Amino acid sequence: MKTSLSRSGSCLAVALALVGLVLFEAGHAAAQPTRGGTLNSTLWPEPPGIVIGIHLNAPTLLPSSKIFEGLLTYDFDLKPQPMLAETWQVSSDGLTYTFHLRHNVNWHDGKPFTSKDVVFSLTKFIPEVHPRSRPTFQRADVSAPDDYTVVLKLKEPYGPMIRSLDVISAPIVPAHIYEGTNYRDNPANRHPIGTGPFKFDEWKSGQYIHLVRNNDYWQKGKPYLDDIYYRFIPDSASRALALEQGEVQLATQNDIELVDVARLKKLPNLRVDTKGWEWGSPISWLEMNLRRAPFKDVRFRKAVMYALDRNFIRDSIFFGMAKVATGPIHSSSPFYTSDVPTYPYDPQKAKALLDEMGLKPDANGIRVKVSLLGLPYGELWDRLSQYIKQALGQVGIEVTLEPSDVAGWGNRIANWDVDMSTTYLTTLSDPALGVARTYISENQKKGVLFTNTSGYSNPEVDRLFAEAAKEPDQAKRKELYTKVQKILVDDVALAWLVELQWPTIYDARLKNVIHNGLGPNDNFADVYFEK
Amino acid sequence: MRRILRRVMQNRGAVAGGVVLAVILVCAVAAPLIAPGDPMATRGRPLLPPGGQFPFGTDMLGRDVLAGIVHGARISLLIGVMSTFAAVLIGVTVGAIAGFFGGWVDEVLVRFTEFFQTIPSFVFAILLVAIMRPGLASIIIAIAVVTWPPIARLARSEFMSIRHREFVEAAVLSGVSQGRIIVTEVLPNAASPLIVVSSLMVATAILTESALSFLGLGDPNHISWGYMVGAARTVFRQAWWLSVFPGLAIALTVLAINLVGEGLNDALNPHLKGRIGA
Amino acid sequence: MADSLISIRNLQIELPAGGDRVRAVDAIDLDIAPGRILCIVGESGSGKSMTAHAIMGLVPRPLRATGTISFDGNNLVGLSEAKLRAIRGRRIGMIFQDPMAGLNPVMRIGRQIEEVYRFHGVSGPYAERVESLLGQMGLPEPKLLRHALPFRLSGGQRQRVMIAMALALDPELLIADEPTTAVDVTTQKQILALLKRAQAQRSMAIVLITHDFGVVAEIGDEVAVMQHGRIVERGPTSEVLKRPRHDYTQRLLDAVPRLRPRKSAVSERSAPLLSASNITRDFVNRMGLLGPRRTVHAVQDVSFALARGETLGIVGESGSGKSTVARIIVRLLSADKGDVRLAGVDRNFLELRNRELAPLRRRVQMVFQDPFASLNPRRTVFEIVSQGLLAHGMARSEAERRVSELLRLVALDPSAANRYPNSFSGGQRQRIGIARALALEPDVIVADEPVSALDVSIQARVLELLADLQRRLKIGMLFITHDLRVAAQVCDQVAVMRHGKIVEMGPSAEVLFNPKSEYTQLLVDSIPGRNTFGSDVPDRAAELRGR
Amino acid sequence: MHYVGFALQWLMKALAVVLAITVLNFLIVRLAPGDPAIVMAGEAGAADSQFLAQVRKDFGLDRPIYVQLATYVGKVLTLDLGRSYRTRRPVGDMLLERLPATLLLTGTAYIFALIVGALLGAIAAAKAHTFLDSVLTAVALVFYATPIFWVGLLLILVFSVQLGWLPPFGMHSLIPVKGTLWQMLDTLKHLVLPALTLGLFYVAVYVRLTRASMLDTASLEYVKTARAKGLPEWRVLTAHILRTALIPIITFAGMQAGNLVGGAIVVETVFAWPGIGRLAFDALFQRDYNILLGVFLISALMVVFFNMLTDLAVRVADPRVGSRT
Repeated sequence: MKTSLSRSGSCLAVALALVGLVLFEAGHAAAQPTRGGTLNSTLWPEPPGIVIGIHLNAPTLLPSSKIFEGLLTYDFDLKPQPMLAETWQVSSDGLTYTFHLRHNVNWHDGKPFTSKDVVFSLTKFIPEVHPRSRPTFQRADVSAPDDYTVVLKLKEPYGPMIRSLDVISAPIVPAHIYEGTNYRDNPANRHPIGTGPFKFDEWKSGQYIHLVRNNDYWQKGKPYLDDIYYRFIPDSASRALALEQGEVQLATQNDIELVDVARLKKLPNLRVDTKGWEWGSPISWLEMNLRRAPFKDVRFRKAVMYALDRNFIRDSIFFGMAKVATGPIHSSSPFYTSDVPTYPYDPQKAKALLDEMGLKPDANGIRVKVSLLGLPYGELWDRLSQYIKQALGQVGIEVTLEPSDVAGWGNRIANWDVDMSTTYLTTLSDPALGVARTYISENQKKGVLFTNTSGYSNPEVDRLFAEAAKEPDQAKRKELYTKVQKILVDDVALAWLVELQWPTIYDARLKNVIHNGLGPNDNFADVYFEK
Repeated sequence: MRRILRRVMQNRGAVAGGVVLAVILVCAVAAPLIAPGDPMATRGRPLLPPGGQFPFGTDMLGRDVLAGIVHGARISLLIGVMSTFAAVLIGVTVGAIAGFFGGWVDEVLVRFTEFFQTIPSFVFAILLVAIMRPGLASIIIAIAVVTWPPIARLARSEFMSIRHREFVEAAVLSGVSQGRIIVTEVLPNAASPLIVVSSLMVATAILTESALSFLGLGDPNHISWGYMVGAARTVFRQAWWLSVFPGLAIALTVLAINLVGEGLNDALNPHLKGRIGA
Repeated sequence: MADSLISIRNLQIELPAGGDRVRAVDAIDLDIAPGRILCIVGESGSGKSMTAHAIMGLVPRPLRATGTISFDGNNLVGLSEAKLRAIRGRRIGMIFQDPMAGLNPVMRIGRQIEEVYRFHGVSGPYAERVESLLGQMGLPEPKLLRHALPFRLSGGQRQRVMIAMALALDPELLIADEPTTAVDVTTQKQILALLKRAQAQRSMAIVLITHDFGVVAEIGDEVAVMQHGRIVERGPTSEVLKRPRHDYTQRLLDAVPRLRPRKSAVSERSAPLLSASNITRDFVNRMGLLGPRRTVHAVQDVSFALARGETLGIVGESGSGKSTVARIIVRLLSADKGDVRLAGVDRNFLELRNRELAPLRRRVQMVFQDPFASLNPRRTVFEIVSQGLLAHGMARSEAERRVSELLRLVALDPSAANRYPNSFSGGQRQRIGIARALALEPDVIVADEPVSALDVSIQARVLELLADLQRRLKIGMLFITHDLRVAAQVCDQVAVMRHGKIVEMGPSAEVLFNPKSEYTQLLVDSIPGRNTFGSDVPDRAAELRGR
Repeated sequence: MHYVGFALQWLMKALAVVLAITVLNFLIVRLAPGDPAIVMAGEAGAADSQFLAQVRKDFGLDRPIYVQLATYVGKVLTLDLGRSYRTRRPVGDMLLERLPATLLLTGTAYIFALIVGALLGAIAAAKAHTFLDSVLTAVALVFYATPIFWVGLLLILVFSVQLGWLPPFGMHSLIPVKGTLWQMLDTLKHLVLPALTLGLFYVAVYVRLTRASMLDTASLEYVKTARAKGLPEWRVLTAHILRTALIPIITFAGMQAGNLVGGAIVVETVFAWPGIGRLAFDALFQRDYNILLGVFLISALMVVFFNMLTDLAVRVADPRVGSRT
């Protein structure tokens, strides 16, 4: 049942939708999930692969999270919810985690799902291919007393463990397919076998990935959708057009330029939801290379913070799809604190600080010349770099923009060959997982991206992060992380700009699209087209 | 020269092209006077439609589109002229040597030129820009490296034909050195077709720059028409003026250059202007 | 003339503004009688060709013809396209000057001839009709020729194909615009004979445009002389040639070179200034990397000697190798074998390399054939003439003085020095070419067909200049030409070349008037209008005694 | 005509050219900063030295350049184009999947442009210096002067958004149509706009080229002979003028044919056309060297092949070439 929205232009669509709306309101209570329908979603760039772990690119996660499942999933407050694990217990000393697996769950090829698969995934598959979760699971000894029970033993308590068992951090893969093979070159990677609500059907290069319903799914009666098409459309304007005309019913993350989202929001046949990024908690910042002259001095970094109007960035660059970031930890995290120094937009203060440093403006008002390597991820980030150049220019810091492509950008940042650069990074569900790596001294590894490339080093911060990671008591961890946030913000380790709230845009008749912390990376078992 | 000018004037198209080109050149030269200040600076609210304070509207950062077009003229023309100049320089040198000396020199240089043609020219330009870090200089070099082969082929055929003309042989008999012969005897006579082709190449260079910017390889530090159309692509639907005005500017300039080129062509080699009817 | 085939009244063709004349054809009246050959003769630019084109309605736009050309009751000027097309090719045929460009290069001969039949309503198989036509024209193996492409045929053969096309439907009138100007003398004789025979068989009229009075004498029943777009004289050929009424016609007739023996100025032959021996040169061309090799023996074992102050003529048809020899002597072309000795130089001139060659090169200079191609259009006359002097290090001021002197020497006003070549006539340009050749005070001048591109009247004056300069400066001259009459007038010695070999060599009076080889005899006999213009050489014996 | 000799000569030349290109491209591509490992790390938002080392070892990126070159050329000779770093799939398959789309798009645009362009050019030449001529030349100039992507976006706006006649992008419509005939029709419907966008630019080029070439030929002597034979104007125009005027056009079209691969990147981007032009563009940014080299290799083969084809076509069209006595 393809949506029959006629193509005669948006005015007709408005009329139809209005009628639909009225019906919807009336029959709300009685709305029963209806079965059937094809979901078309945009997906760009075309993912390199479709098995989580072997590839961690955002475009891989979207389709793959419908095929594979993790032991747990997380709600909007990042509280663990059951998935492949029906129930679980954590020992008081935080060293032993016991999971009781669901019975009668089968892989897409019909083979039964047992604890052997979990042990293989956590001890062999993930440490081998999954760079982010490798350190987490190297801490645990995993054993399977029987077919449906798995026990993790830790040497020392590890706070983030309970929040690292989702399908993205810990995908459960079929042991009978991967055991003993070269995981990266296993032919199954091209047509993966999972336990999830949708099975892989076909991948036409340059065109689409097609998933079909898994009729033998362990949640009876689910999924409601017949099949899902992920269509590769290279041009963002074309993607917006497809959404508007109903050829596509779902667009996620930065498929659609934020300026278009503001326009699409007003259309009656579309809904926009910015929730669902709690698990990822992406933050965008301006990184300064502390190994180089002007950035060493904290006053210069404070001047930069004062010179940037982060409200303008939120409203005119991200068109409101963002929240001003106050510090290194995302506001949706339980360990977040707003009790940190603030840097309102105050160019005069910035100039005062620069004068204090002895950087006097020359004949045409230039105090110092620096360069900025902007994130080359499309037109949105170009505008951000343009704004930073202009804003800093007003306080006498002349910025030269260094255009580059992704490979050049990654290469120069990893090798510290840059003055300033803009980027964004997911801080994940736990500071120990996604935040510490950017600030602790021992994670300064030349040539490796997303490490402590800014060169910030503060023994006190290192100590606090180490302690917080091992502390089993959540309240104690919050206290430690609050101290760390105060130091980092006062030190302006980075010029945090905004917390990103990527919009998910979907057809008004699509229900349960964003209903937990994983957002669009949920397995869509509960998604359905309302009649 | 007056004779050539008079003949160019007769061609209506060339005159129209000349006028438009003159206007654009004035914009390029007197940009700071027409639209003072930095065209990249925010002036008003973003995405204002044309009219009132901003006759061409504002872009997503609130920058004045008119200022962008006026300053953009300078960069686009600069790219067009510089890359063509470089391409003509390489092309004519290679073509002249191959055409004039012939023999194995000719064979080697022809093979070398042919090699450049096997690589898809636009992909090669993108590769060069990526290698040399996107920026004005790399765009100019990339376009030049990709567009010199046709000029080399033309120069080679011109030099080959003129080399056998009797006045060149007379110069050889008079003991004039080969270098001087190339400069004083052959080059002036080979100039007219080269001038016409290079005028068309300026137009193509501007188009290539706009395509590169469209694919995100423009130089963000300098505002150019290609960059403006490229940046406007995402809001193509609701802010039509962001891409229409720069697009028109590109089209008009390329049109004008072509008309002038065509006028030059008719003037320099009049027999080409022939007729079919008896 | 009541029963004239075509009567032209007040025909006028305007020239676009800015030309050197207002009208190409200036109100001419002309009647073309049926069944007779009318020659229209005049120098280039006299409007003779334009008149012919006007009859066929082929005046190129933007020019337009006015006046009346009445033929069979309607005025051809301004006739509707459809009517004109019915006449062209059916009732009036036309052939043009350059056989090389007259045929469609990519269409077979047979099909180009068939077109005439097909588009004039003649149906049915054309094969043997075309073959018989080709046969009538005296072309070898018509069956094969039908499928051949033009570039496989010689100039003469292509002209015959053109004539075949024009005569396919037995037109009442054939217009021939300088049909034999671009072919060799021997071929010209055959073509004129062919035209005469065809005219007799078909009793059709022919209008033949030419600039060579010899041709007029050879074939014309009547003649009309044109100057600056006007007909200055008209009448039966024999009358006009014997007692021309108009002085312009008289002047043209006097300028026609006669085959008269030349009193040899040089008493006895001094030591040779330049002697060449066993010069050989082959040209090899190969189609594609693995194609068959074709070698052409352009020059085979040619030897001769040239004394100071003497002119040696090398005569032959195109393809005989005479130009190749000339270019080898001036080192524009390398020779496979051969030895050339300049007086006072003990080394073989052909083997000298650049450093040794440079100083000697100035002693041998060349005058080129095409006045329009031998001067660089983008440089002033001073720069052209002085380029040799400046290259040999002469100061500019000295060069200026020398150039003025040279210009005066070739009877040109020194003020010409700072003008560009395009503001000079053909004759003046050739004088500039000569001045350039004399600039380096050479011992030998090689003149490659120096006058063949000029009009007859100007030809005479340039030849006088050359002869005068040679006498005054005591230069040796190697004179290359295809026109025996010019050779007879200018050369002391003559060498006749054929297919790369010298068939006969000796004093010009001897070789040209008492030829030993019959190839030379054939050449002499092929000179058009030979008996008309040769009349003042009644008897060989007397001429020998006259020495 | 000695075809064997000709074919042999072409084969030798093709091999030498392709080999030289492969080596030079191999080196040029490596000049771009950064490598596939960095790009993949960037996209994954996660990396550690073991991940980077792993990727580089997997693809021999850690070995010295000349070793990499030797292995690559060795493999190319056995028609194995190596594997993509990102998707680990054999490059050969990826190119074969996307080549038909590019050939379909550029092929259609190329033929459309050649026919329409030559036709309009001939008409413009026949009616030289009339109103029709200046209109045709002006329109040709306008399409020659407008940026291709701009024309593409405008066409989408008009024909698919406003009028809804044609799908705006992609090669097939969303719901897979059943039956090969319907699928063909569906693809054709998608092909119209992108082929038109690419085609219009080349139409402009051919109009100008044909017009100039015909005017040149018209001034030749044998055209006058044809008229003197009393042939109707249309016969003179087609059999005599157009027939010879086509020769330079064939040469130009041959040269253009070689450039079909790279020419469609912009159109493939705007219309989401799954061709290898866009594949090469993405591969460049992902530093997926093997794909890029694969595309360059195909393009080189096509250029050399079309050059040979053009030589043949010219020899047929102009018998004088190559068999001069």
